[in-house]
Amino acid sequence: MDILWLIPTLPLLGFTILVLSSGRMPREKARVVGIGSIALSFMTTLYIATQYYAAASHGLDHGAGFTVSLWPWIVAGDLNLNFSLYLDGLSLSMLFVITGVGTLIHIYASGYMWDDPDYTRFFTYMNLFVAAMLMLVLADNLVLMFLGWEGVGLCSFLLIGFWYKDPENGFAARKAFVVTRAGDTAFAIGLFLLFRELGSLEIQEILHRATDEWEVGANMPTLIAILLLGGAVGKSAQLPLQTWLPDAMAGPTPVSALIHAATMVTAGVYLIARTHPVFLLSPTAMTLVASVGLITLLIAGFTALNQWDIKRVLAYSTMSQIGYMFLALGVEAWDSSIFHLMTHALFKALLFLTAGSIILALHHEQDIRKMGGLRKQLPVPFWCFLIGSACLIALPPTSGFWSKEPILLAAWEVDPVFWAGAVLGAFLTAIYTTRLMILVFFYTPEGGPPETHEPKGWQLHPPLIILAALSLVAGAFHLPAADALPHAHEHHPPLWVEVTGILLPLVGIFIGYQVFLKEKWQGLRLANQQALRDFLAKGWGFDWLYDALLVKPFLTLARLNRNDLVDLVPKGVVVASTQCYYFFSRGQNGQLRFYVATMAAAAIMIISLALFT
Amino acid sequence: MTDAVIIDHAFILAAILFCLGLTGVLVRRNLVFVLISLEVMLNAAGLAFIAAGSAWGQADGQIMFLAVVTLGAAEVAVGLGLTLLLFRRFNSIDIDQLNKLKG
Amino acid sequence: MQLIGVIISLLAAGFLALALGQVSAKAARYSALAGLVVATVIFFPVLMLAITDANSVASTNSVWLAQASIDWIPRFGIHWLFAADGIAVVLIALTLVLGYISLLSAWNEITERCGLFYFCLLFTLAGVVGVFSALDLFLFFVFWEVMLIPMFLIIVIWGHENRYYAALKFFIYTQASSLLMLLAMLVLVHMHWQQTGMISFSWFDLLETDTSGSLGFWLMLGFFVAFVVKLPGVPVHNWLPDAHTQAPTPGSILLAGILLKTGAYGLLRFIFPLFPEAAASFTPIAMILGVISVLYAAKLAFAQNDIKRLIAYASISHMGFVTLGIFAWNMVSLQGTLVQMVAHGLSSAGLFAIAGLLQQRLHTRALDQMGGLWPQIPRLSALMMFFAIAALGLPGLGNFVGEFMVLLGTFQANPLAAILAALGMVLAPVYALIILQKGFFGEATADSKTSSDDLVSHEILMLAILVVGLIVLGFWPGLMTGLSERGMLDLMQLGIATGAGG
Amino acid sequence: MSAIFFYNFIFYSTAVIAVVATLLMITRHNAVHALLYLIISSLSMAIIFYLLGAPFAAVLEVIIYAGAVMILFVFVVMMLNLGHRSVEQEAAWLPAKGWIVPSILAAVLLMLLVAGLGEPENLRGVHLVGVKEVGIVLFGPYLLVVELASFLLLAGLVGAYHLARRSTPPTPKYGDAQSHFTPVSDSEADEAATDQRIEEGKA
Repeated sequence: MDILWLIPTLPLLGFTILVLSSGRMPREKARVVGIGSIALSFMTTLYIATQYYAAASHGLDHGAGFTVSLWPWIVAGDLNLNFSLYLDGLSLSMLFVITGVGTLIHIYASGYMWDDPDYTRFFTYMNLFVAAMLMLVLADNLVLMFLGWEGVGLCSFLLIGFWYKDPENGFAARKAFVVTRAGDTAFAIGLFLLFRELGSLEIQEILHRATDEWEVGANMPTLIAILLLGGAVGKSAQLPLQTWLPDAMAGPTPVSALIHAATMVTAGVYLIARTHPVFLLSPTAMTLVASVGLITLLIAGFTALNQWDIKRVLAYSTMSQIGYMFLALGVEAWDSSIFHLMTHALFKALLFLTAGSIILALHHEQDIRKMGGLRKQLPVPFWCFLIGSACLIALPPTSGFWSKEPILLAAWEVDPVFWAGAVLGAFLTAIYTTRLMILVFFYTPEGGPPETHEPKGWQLHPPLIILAALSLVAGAFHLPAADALPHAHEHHPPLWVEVTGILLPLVGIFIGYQVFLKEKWQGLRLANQQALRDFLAKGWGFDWLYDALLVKPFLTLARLNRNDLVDLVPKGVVVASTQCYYFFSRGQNGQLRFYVATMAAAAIMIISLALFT
Repeated sequence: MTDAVIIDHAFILAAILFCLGLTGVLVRRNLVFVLISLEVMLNAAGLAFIAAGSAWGQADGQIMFLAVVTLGAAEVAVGLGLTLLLFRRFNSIDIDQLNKLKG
Repeated sequence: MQLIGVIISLLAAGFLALALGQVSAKAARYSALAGLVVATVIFFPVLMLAITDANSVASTNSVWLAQASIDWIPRFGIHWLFAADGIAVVLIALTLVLGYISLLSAWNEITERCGLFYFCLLFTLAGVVGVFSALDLFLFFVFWEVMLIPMFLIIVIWGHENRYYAALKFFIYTQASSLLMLLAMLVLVHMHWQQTGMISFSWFDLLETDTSGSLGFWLMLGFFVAFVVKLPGVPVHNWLPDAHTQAPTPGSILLAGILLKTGAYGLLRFIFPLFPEAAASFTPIAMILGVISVLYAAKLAFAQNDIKRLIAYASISHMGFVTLGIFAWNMVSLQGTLVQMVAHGLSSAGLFAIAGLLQQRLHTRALDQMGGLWPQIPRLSALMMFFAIAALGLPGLGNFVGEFMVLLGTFQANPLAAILAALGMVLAPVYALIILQKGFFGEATADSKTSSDDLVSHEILMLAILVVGLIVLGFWPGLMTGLSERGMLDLMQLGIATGAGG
Repeated sequence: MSAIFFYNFIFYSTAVIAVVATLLMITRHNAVHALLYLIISSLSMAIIFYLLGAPFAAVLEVIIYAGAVMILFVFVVMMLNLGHRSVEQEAAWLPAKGWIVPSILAAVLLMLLVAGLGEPENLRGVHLVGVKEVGIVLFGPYLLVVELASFLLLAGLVGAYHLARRSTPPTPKYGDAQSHFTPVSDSEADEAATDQRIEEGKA
């Protein structure tokens, strides 16, 4: 178990090799290093998993974790943090997701990015990203998790702004970094509060002390839970801080697949799952988490309906699926939310990668209005996309069904409103997924399907196929996370609840089929309400709101005060002294009589002073 | 009118003459007139000394008057010398010519 | 005795460089390097002593390493009192490292009058080492002035377009405030003499004076102003942007790297220990000042077009954290302040070095004339990105550790100030990434295609030292905080003698 | 009773004469008229001195002021022939409104001085202080004053002699070759040149 530290260091090693070579390394070597480090890390994860199960099988109680302490990190006064990694069921399952899906995406990316001039730089950032994500997941204390947390934010900035020639990407990258950084600050303040209240930042210690020092519903755990939620919301692009995710699609597609679908955006879910005892202590925070999830779920659903860029549709669908995970956390369905996280990572990565190969085939065309009828030209992407959408809609046999159903049932258990919202969300998902499927593959525009060139390179298709297979089979996996998290109590809602849960997506598919392929019921397409469509398309106007509320005032304030008002003080002193000089020099006008007059006046003043005081 | 009032009035007279002299100095641009007014001011000062001396019955007043007179004499001598120089230099004795020292 | 040795070797090298300057620039350069090497060799045993001291759990010998005291003016109780505890050792080490860095950056940037330049450089270094190790208030003041004049000369002679204005402003600000300090010092000594009947300028004796009254408050204020001007706190900060934009690169490395630290060191060493009650009552105001300088300077940094001016405002924002940390006065925030000082020293030295290299290549400092430099000079741009990211406080690098510990400590003393300062963490990326976006990404502007050959070997060496320093500070801060642990603990006890800070 | 009345009458009439004479002296355009009024004023002062019991001072006043100083003035006025020629010039130099400010100043000073005087009661009456007393005191404690007076007069003498001596060559005016007899007069151009040079220096 003590080679646990090897998992984050391998990608870090890959990163350092690529950085030090700095451009002198040819593509083939860079590819080998890039993929090799992640693959090796995946192998070590498997080896660790075997050891974990071996230990778990003979008697060790499942939830207990292993800590590997490396060196004392920050030691000052009563703050005592050391660089130590912690492994338990939850982090092991996250390891599977990150390294597994990560390897597949890296293989795909090595083909996808082949003709890009900055090939080595791409893999440098990807390796750094995976290292930071692994550090986040394996961190034993919250500050080390914060290190991974910010490292991941930095890499998302670097990778979104990868094609730096176009300033738009640069703006999107900076927006992502600043918005997530706002969330991180909330997280940091939560840390400070935790340290002041509980005197330590080690995760296990905090969870023990929290449970026995605070009683349920006290306002301190609620405050800390809300602050931690603030951090999670920033990173997982949930309600208040979700505006950066759609713009993050400016990065290359493998990046969107790895970061903005499988790993980084789930960091928030991991944080809440990891610190669940604190959340359990405050019911208000739990309802808040659930409602944030629910509202984001619906907003993203509606917006996805009106998007024309294939990657933005997938981005909003990611946002809504993570909304499901937050909802699951909120209704204490801990293990099903992590399970949904895993399955979502698989099928969303699949969807993004297939979208990538479609874009590659159409010479970087991302607008679905210009696509259509690609069923024949791109068979493999077509079938993979089909499977991915099936999982997304949560049709019964696929893994999507096995992970989303328990969430709906748990939601019903806690509050029917949550359930109703979730089911509506599922219905919306069905509609926009079928819309996407039809517009891209089935519906043939007048001019016939656009010509495509089949992208060469063996790396593209195998990962798709593996992912497709996995997302079909994943429903049966039993994640080790289930042991680390408290077991959700059995759900036994009335039958009609389960049936609607399954039927509504089918109805959604049917409606999608009618509207988009058969072009009937056009009224439904909100064709005429252009204003409403624009409002929905722009993510319910949050972008505009934040712009007007924060960005514009800051810019005007900065422009107004470009050279520092305080600087005027010394300049003012200089001006004042020159003015005095001119005023008094007029007094010396050389006229004798003027001088005598001033003498007389002075005499008068002195005498009157002497007399009257 | 008692003697004391006389002394007081003498002082008032000295003050009046002094102020008249001062006005003369302030107004005139011709150096000679300035000197003349100066003489009057000195005279007024001398009067004040004499009046005080006689009020206290001591000779100090008159000695101070003597000093004032010598001062006046010396001052006039030098003043008139300067007037000549001024005249030779600027061909007029307007003291406003002398403003080379202005700021 | 080693401390006096270090200072004397630096001064001697300075005069040697001045003499050899007439002969040849190269000779002056190498003599300066020799001086620095000798100084480091002399300082090395003290560093070793501190390291062994830190590792041994309960070391017996006193906190003060290398203490030396020679009578200077016995009548007033002034003597050459040099002593360095953990804190001073760390800061002197930083000074020597940055001495090397500024020497390397001056290798081919300074061409005319090299002798005088190296003379000024080494004098400033000697002055700073003197400030960090002097424990006699009078001697401290002397070194405070010795450090100022050569720096003024460096800006005036080798500066850029309106260097006179900048140098004069720098000089007037620092000089005026240090006179205030002198006054406060003398009154303090007088107070001490009245209370104990013994005249002495030594820090150890002055610790005993009871400075609880309102006079104590004013004396503390006198010291505080001098140090806040040097460590630019907001109301008196506007000499720094001008001084930095006009100073030559080695000058701004020295200025940002170590001269700002003397202000912070002064706050640490003189404010709380000598005036515990006054400092405690002054804490809320100082906290507000700290928060304002963090946020206000960050906002200003964003608006700047001149790259050096932007980095200067960034330094003010980082130094705002130092003020917060010191006035929170508990072990976490104090160690955090020291880490922040060292990390800021390294990262701003890096940023200024690169700004200087850019100016050599593009002959401009205006950000809007740069653009798309990444393809032409990838290595320089990569290093600039590293330092910009260090400046915005990415965990894993020195700045984050410093800022986090300061905020953690300040949260215990004054939660509101900590939360507001935490907003500084949001503003930091705004100004740090602007440099990358305007300067290095985006479309390549016409003139940025001119002579922009990538880094030369000795430039890479210079920046590599800083990169390694920041990474080591980020992952193993223990190496450095261990050194200053005992010194800081001892200092903190003095500060809380009668109920100061948190 | 008549002696006191007579005494007061003379005192006040000479006081009025003195004030009027001085007033007229200031306002005259012609220098000689002003001088004559000055002589009248100093003579009336002499009378007042006498009335105040200071006969020695009265005589001195007449001899030195009325005598020597006025003669000097007349001599200078004649030398510069300031009489009629400069009357219209005086008129030009003395605008009516020029009087306002100085007279206000003088009036205010006058009021202050008068207000400054104490109540007359505590002053004792007029005492006669004869020449003998003055002589004793002069050469008693005030011996030093006499010496100083002589220094002063010597200085005045030398000063006057040096300043007014004709044969000193006129101070060279920026190197122009003026013959030393004709009075040096600054032409406007020359004046402008020097000012201009000063301006350059200052800028």
